[in-house]
Amino acid sequence: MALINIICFGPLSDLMITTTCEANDLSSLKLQLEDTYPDIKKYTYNMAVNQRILTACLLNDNDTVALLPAYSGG
Amino acid sequence: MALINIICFGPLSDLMITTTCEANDLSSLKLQLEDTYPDIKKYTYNMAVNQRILTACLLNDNDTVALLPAYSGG
Amino acid sequence: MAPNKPKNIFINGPITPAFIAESIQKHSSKKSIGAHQLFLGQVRADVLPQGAITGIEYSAYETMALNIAYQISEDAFAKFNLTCMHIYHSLQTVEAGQICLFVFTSSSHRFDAVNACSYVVERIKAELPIWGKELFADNTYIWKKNLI
Amino acid sequence: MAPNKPKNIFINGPITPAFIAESIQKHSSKKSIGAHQLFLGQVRADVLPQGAITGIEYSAYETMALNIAYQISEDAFAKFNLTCMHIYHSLQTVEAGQICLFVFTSSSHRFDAVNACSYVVERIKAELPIWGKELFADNTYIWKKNLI
Repeated sequence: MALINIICFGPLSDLMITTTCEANDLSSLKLQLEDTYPDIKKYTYNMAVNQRILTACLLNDNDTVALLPAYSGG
Repeated sequence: MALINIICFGPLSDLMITTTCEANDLSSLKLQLEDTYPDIKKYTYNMAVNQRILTACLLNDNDTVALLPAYSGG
Repeated sequence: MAPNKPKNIFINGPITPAFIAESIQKHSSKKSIGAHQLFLGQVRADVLPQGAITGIEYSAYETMALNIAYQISEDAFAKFNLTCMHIYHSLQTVEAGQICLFVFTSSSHRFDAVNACSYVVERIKAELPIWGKELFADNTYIWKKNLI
Repeated sequence: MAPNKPKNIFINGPITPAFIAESIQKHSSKKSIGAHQLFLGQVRADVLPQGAITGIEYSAYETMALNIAYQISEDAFAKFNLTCMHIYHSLQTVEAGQICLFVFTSSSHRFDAVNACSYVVERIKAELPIWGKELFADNTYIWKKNLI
């Protein structure tokens, strides 16, 4: 199991989500987070691994996974 | 014959064209000016009668005819 | 809203960054505006056989230009959902590097300001009776020709 | 030319008219520029059931946003014949009527500046990881949703 940093933005930053998590891959991390924080599922969001938006990948220790709901800049 | 005011702009303002002229209509005025100042014919230009671009019309005393070569604003 | 009569668009000499800043500042009280589009024309120091252009001296058939600018403004307000629209054009001499044209459109959402700005700029270039005399360091000049 | 590494685009608080004027002024020494296009995003005081929006508090995934802004800039320089391009976006609180986004493109002829500006604005809205929290007078907020 890899130890992952989690950062959340926009409305997801209001959900008090953990800042670290153990997971082997992105899909299982997503399931684990949605299971623990079911409010996440109310949002459409992407996940970025070390700043790259990905839908699936294996994770390594110290990877940073960001939860990115729809942008609203400008 | 109507007494017409003539104003010239852009490169046509360099040709020392008369500021008044007698003419009955726009076409004859144009011919008369091109006859007297043949350099006018080197330019593509429109004519405005009292600020309206026209190709033919009768002229009245005190009408102002402007010779407008291609614009180059902006 | 479109003004209900032609307003002056001419500024003697260059349009300064301070003037542009002031125009922007004035719109901070219009709180339905979400987007501004600004077009600025700047005098280029193009190099021609006579040398580099040092500036452009602008002249206009002023009364006719103001009437046409008013018509362009009315058409822009009819065609786009604008909050504000302003046109400024220099007369007299504007040096290379200085600004000679300022078109400013504002709307709630960006589509209208963006598209109106281009619409107005194209019409200004095509329809306003304004002429530029390109000046050279040796006091000669040639009349500017716009690309069609 | 495009910068060769990400440069900061973020400004804490509003983008002031004075800052915009200074940016314009800096370009007066670039004498091949003939056209500038500026897009400004201004915070609207939209009225929602909670009341009128008093301001927007912006936050961003900053490092990721800077990398993407750099990519957008590189793409704009590849696609259009630009002399300069600048992007500025606010972080923290911007009040209604103040400016939160400033995109500035410059080119010799207007086509490139005009089209690049819209290209960059659309990509900023779609791709930069920035979020706005719409603030109300009673200290409540809702997360801003951009129109798609």
